Amino acid sequence: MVNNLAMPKSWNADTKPHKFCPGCGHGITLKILGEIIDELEIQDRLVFGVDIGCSLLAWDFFNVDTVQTHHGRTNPVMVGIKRANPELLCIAYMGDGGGYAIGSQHLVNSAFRNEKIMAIVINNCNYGMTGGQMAPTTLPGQKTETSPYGRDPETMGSPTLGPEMVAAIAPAGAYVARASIANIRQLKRFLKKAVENQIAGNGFSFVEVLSSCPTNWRTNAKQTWDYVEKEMSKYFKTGEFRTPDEKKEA
Amino acid sequence: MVNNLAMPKSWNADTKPHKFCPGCGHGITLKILGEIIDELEIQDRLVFGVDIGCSLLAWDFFNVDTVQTHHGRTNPVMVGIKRANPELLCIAYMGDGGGYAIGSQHLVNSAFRNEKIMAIVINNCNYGMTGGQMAPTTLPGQKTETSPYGRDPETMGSPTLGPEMVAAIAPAGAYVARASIANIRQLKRFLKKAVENQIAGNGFSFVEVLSSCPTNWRTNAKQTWDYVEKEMSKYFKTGEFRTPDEKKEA
Amino acid sequence: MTDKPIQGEKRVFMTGNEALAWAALAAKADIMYGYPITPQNEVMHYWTRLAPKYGRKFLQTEDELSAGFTTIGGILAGRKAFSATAGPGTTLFQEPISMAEMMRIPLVMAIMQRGGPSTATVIYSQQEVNMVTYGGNGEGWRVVYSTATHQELYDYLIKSFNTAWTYRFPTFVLADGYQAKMREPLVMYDPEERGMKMVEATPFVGLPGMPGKDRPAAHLRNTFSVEEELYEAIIPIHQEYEAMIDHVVEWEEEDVDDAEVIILSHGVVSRAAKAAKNRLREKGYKVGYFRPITLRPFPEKQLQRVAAKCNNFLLAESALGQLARLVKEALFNVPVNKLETIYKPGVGFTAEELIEKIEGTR
Amino acid sequence: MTDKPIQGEKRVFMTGNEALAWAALAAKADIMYGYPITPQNEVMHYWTRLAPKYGRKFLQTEDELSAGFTTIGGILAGRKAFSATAGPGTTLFQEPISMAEMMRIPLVMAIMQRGGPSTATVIYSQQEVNMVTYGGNGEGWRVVYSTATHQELYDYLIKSFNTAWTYRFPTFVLADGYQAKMREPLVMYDPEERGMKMVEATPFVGLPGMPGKDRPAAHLRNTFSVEEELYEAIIPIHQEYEAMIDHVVEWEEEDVDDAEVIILSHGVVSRAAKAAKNRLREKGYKVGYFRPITLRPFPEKQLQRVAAKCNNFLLAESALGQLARLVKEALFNVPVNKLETIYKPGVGFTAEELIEKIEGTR
Amino acid sequence: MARLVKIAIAGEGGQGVQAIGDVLAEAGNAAGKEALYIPNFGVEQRGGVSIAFVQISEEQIGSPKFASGDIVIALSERAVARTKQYVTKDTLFVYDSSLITADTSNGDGKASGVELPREAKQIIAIPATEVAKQELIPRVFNMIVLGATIRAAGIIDMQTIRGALEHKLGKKFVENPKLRELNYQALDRGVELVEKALQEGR
Amino acid sequence: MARLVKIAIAGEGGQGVQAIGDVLAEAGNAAGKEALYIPNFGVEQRGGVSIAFVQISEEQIGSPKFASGDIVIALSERAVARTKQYVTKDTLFVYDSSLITADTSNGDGKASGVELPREAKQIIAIPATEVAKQELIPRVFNMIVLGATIRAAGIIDMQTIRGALEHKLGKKFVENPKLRELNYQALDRGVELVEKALQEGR
Amino acid sequence: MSKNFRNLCFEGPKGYFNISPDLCKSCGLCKEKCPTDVLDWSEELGVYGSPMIEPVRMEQCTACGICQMVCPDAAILIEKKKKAPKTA
Amino acid sequence: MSKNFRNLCFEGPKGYFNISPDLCKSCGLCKEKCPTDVLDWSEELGVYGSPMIEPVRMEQCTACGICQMVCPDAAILIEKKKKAPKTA
Ligand SMILES: Cc1ncc(C[n+]2csc(CCOP(=O)(O)OP(=O)(O)O)c2C)c(N)n1
Ligand SMILES: Cc1ncc(C[n+]2csc(CCOP(=O)(O)OP(=O)(O)O)c2C)c(N)n1
Ligand code: SF4
Ligand code: SF4
Ligand code: SF4
Ligand code: SF4
Ligand code: SF4
Ligand code: SF4
Ligand SMILES: [Mg+2]
Ligand SMILES: [Mg+2]
Repeated sequence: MVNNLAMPKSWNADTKPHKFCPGCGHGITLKILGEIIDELEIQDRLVFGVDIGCSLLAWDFFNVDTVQTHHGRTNPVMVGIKRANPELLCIAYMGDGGGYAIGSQHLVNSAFRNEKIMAIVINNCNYGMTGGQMAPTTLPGQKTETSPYGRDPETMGSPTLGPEMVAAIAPAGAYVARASIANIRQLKRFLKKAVENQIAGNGFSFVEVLSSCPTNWRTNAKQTWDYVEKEMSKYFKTGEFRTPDEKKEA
Repeated sequence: MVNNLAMPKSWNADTKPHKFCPGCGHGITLKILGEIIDELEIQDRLVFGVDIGCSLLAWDFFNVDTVQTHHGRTNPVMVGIKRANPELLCIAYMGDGGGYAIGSQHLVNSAFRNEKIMAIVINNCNYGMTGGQMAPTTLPGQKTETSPYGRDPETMGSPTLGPEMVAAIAPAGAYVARASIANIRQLKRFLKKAVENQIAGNGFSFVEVLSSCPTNWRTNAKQTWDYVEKEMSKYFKTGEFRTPDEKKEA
Repeated sequence: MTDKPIQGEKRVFMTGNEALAWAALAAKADIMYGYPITPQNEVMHYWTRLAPKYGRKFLQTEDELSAGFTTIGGILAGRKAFSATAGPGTTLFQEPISMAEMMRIPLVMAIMQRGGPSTATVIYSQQEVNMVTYGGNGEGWRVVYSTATHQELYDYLIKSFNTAWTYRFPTFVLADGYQAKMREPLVMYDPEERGMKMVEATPFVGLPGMPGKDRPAAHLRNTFSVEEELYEAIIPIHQEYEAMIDHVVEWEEEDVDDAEVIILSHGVVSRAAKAAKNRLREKGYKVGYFRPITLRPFPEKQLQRVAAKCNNFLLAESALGQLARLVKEALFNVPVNKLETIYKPGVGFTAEELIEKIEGTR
Repeated sequence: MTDKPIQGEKRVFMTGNEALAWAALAAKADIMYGYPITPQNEVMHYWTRLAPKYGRKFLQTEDELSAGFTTIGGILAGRKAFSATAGPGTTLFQEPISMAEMMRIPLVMAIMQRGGPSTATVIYSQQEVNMVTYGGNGEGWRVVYSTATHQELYDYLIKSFNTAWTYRFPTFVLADGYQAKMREPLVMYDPEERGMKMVEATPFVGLPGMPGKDRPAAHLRNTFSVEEELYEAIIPIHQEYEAMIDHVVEWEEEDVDDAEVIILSHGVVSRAAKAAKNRLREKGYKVGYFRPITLRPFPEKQLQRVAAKCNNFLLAESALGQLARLVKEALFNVPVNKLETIYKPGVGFTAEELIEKIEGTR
Repeated sequence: MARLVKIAIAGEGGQGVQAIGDVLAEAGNAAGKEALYIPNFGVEQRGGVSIAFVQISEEQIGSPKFASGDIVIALSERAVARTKQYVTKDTLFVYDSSLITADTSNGDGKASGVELPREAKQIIAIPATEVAKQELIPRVFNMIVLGATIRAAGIIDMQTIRGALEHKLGKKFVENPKLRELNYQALDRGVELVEKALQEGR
Repeated sequence: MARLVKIAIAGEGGQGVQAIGDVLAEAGNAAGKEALYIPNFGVEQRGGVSIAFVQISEEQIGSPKFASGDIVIALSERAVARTKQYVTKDTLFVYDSSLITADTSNGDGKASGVELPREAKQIIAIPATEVAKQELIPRVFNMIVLGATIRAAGIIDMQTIRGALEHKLGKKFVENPKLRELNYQALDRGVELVEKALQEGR
Repeated sequence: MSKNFRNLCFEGPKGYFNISPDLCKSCGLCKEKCPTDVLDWSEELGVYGSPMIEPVRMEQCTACGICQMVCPDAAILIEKKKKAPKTA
Repeated sequence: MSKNFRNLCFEGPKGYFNISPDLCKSCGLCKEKCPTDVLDWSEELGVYGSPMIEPVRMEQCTACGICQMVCPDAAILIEKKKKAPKTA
């Protein structure tokens, strides 16, 4: 008997089970994204860009043209493609390290330039792929491999608020939101609106997703959900920060 | 007869007349900064960092320990110094290209980390040193060497709003302001408060200065003042965006 | 709009940067991505003025990392995209270039060297040879044309697009601030009017059809999980690079057959070298001239053949031995009587000083 | 707090990354600045755990550019600052390194190579030799120690601080993912207990006194206006580099006097090479062993001396000729009978395959 | 012992393969020998087969990884496939017969389980999981494997291994002395299982 | 003409030095010769002395910059100092005597003005600024210098220079035909000034 | 989609619970989210060799689909039974 | 400060206007900003060889100091005359 009906059509079944860890929020997000690709029927004009970080594990995830780039450079690669061929839809998919640390100049400047691409940042409060170091998004007090005694905001900084930053600087036409794997319907709504914003050509589309990293958090399923739902959402508010028509949903 | 009484004591008279063009706002800003150094008596514990861009011409401007760094890297060099020896006061002095384009990841992350340094960005709406290319701050419609038909925000992006961005993301204790050479008393007040904020160790201190570049603007004195006072200030609002005590001055 | 930018042959007198912008137009480049840096700025200045007239595009990025990766993006989309940079910009460009090497992306760039190391000076040098030939965390899978004249800037930038799109290795025109900023004459032409076929650009992504159904999806990557997987991936690249060498290697030699000493140089220095050789020949000295045009791949066999005839060399470069390293490698295990060197990092050469040097030692 | 981290001699069994963190402590490093990258991550993991116990500091930066420039800042402030990176991180680090070269900043770094080019793999390679010895827009004013064992990781990281602060050139411990991740024994010690004097760090900025009055202000720069000014600035640096060479160059040679073939290798590969040599000697083959420890400056004279005794070589490296380029340059104009090479980019060597190779050809 | 013993132990993420390698090498080191341990290392945090490479020797060890193992141990079916490359005619191949169904079809095409590396000098099946579950507790499974490995390699005496275990798990043992007992028993059972298999094999 | 003539023209930012170099080289090119022009180039946008290096030759020109000029022209006191390095015993040195006060102290220590490069083959003083102001209009000053240079170099005929000028300033000339006249007059005056000086020098 | 995955189907009053042992990585996210506590660990092993998930109290399953929604590996498929038409 | 700069001093009713030809780069910023239109170009050349600034209508100078404040090159120094003490 066969069971892959739960898989979005745009998934590349040949590479499943995928390479993400058990319980990883990347998997959830990419399932939702797959559904959106199917629903909007954009599989044949989409270019999916993945960063270095666990997002790279999605280099053959979809039956969608996919480019795996350098750490932090997925944004400019997608910008380059979009500029050269505006017919294509471009999604830059990356981690919080790639988006907010090493690639932050690209994020900020893509926003100021209102690049007609979409960027997704997976916020898992750490550097997943390299084994759990502090990320720009690591919560105050959170222990990671490079903040073994807990992140002290005084010396190590405060968590990056990506959507807040992008919303503060992007010109009209931009779409900016934060969603969470803890609210999948909202997650899907926001991601879909972002893709549609690109299709409409309004401006830069940006969604941060609160995600899980049970491997580096060393959490079981219950703790994982608790962390996303309680700890993370205390600091990171979900909702829409900018919409092209400026009617926002909290 | 001798006349250098108009020079701040902290200026290095041996290197005067300085290397900036006639009518350059860098000169005005550095005069004010010199006065502040004198008044606060910090000449002997200040490290002044200059970027690539016309700011580099100040590498021997003051009788202050000065480090000229790479384009966009003055922020991290100053952060490195401050972290290693918090007794020192560090000012990172750069252009809008260095601050908002190639060095924007450093600016954003210094802000999130609330680095206890001060950064000054000279906004002259163009890349001065390289001969007048478009900068992140170039005004809509402005002609530069790389926007010869005028900056089109649709394809070339909208001017970077640096203080607005930094204010949106910096933690408590930060000082963020925009001043202008067109209002020298305010410019001095803001720069001084920023230096004092560092002395107090409250957090990141950031001041953007609306400045002039008659050479690349190809303006005479009247046009220069007009550009700063009318064109630039239309887009870039001066005032305090963040203060450690949150009482702001417009 | 979109008439051919150049019709007929046209003798012009312009700066090297301007010549490069025209060459890119003539080579049918679609889009330039770049970040300003002296001494290449005017490539961008001319391109931004010319491009819209011929339906071409431009994007000024936030830094050279972005310039490199957006250029790669443009190429992936199937456009002839290019960039230009210099000095510390070239240093930053090593990151995207390394990705282009691994993923066989036909990146084309003009590199106008300036003094080094670090920010150094904004005008002239030959100190980016190490970096442009073998920079990054790799094996130097690049093609590097070192040009001496404005005519060559024009010719080789056009050729670079063909080399890159034929062999899919990043390809560079390596020149310098003197060539960028000086004016001299050259003849501009449309390459196809001269019967030169311009290789078509083809997209890496966004081909027609439903991926996974009508065609396989493009799954492009530069990362591998284990050592052996990487080994399997890169050995063929290396082999294809090696197989390409004979097809792209270029050099120039004059009066080597009876030479008693051969002047070795590249780029703009070879102008002084050639002039010196000519004048010394007039005076009766048996002087020869050898100049690698491709610094990578290096004309190794060609230099060895020359060394078999004459193995006294005078090597002149505006760097501290960067060409010399390539020469020594090429001449490995070839007996050389003398390899004298004049290194003038960041500073130019005149024919006079080379003449003096050779007259002085004879 | 701040007892000596290591007292007495201590045999330990640990990963190379852990050994590096301890070595930095033992060398009195004050502060580490860094950005995570495999396979060097655990240097940071151990350092962040240990540092606070001994009053040392750490800053995780936003990228490698920042890591490099903050490290430089720390050094300017007069602290022994260091960093560690790998692969594409090393590529980005070329920018700050080039500034350190120009400004004579004693930057110390551990580079744990991974596969290349581009992101490639996260574990092992010798493909960063080109870049670490001669990267950036300059002349390779660096000291590069290529280590083979955990003991050497420890010894040479300590030594690097002394080399850097004595000669003021950026200094590197070049190792790889195998060394980073594997566990093996080594002996840790406090260098001063062994009578090794640790060079004091001195500040470049913030010295006592009023600048311009009690002392000149430090006016540090890396940019010059005209070509001649740059030339005047860098020639002395080059001369001081050259003058340093004999003092820092290091190599290892065994059984070369009567050798019929000498195995050339560096870093972790030299473990296989040495084992192969030993076993072949036992079997009666006259095999020798030569290994550069400093890849830059390269033990040129030393290798030439060896080549005068035996000029049959087998060169093995986990790259496509990066060591070979250094060897060929060093052996320029030295007659060599045979230089056989085995290139395995990104993949390790075993003694067995070297033995097989040599037995096969004899 | 031979002057160099090369051991590869492979299994799924949660099986404690790296802990076995680590203790083994630590014990080798404690015994005054040269020891070297390296995990395999890919780009994913989890998912692939985990392999521990251990070498113990009388003299300095060359390369950290090797082309052929003296002892290769596979603890899952995927691990059998993944470690095949390290098995030669001089290799002792050990597998957990409670987890791995060996192909008994003798190559007649109808493979019913995993194909074992026939070229091995000897193949030893030990029901480590089964024994752990039934006689001890499931999680000391990897200590049975460690015991088996020691016996197969014949390089380190039990005393040293116990010392190394004490070093790694000392704290836990103090908290729960029963655990020490269980671990020691598991080690011994591992030794026995191999001995038995070797005898049968003769 | 000699087969290669090397000319350096130096002055302050606003003096139009680069325009002189540019037209000169353009004319050389138009005359079918090899011509090469390069400005000096430092890090500042303004401030330093501006130098134009021009070479005109019968054959391909070697290096864009040169160590010694055949003709060196200085238009400000700072320019005299800055161009000294290009003056040898074969150099014709020209300066604007209305802007530059030459040291007439004969090296007796009491320099009253700028020291001229005595080693030059010949030194020619022309009062270009003065002539421009009094006879023409101040801003054609650089055309006088251009005329002087052509005469001194003896490489290009007036017709070609006029063509090059037409090429550069054609549009402006159409708008204001008087300007063309003034420019041509300035060119001629430059030629005359040098001729006069050369005669006096003899 | 060329690759096939084994499927185990469990029937409940409201619908069918399908799960593939070739996809389930035993993360437990579904188990935690099931509002009616249907799920628990199975004897059967998932793709990483650890116990996969199983609907041990299928009678409580409302076929709400939450488990399917949160599964990062698309290992679960819930098929709702069609409501019997009221008129029948 | 070891370097000296020449100074030209102009007296007005309210104060002294000092300017150094060694510093003035003729940018004109001061001239534009003078509220009482005191300043104009001089015959004297500034440091870049172009006409420097001069207080041609010194009688109108209020010694307000704005020109000094805006000069990027610190070429101007305004010295206010002390007001005669009222009691005098
Ligand atoms: C230039 C460069 N620096 C560092 C790395 C190492 N690196 C790989 S992934 C990663 C962080 C990944 O974290 P994040 O972006 O948050 O993604 P996640 O794995 O958490 O999804 C880092 C630092 C690299 N590959 N390249
Ligand atoms: C890595 C690098 N890229 C580019 C440059 C070239 N460059 C020098 S200055 C400059 C821009 C300066 O503009 P800005 O920062 O606005 O300073 P300004 O000169 O306008 O004061 C650029 C792009 C460089 N030196 N290094
Ligand atoms: S390490 Fe974390 S983010 Fe990466 S795949 Fe595993 S769970 Fe997901
Ligand atoms: S170019 Fe512009 S910014 Fe630079 S010194 Fe001149 S006027 Fe100032
Ligand atoms: S469908 Fe709903 S009720 Fe049924 S198992 Fe899934 S989550 Fe539980
Ligand atoms: S969420 Fe999916 S992968 Fe995780 S346990 Fe449930 S079925 Fe298995
Ligand atoms: S002091 Fe005031 S009034 Fe006097 S010249 Fe200056 S600006 Fe004008
Ligand atoms: S502002 Fe200063 S430099 Fe400018 S004209 Fe006035 S005095 Fe001269
Ligand atoms: Mg992350
Ligand atoms: Mg600027």
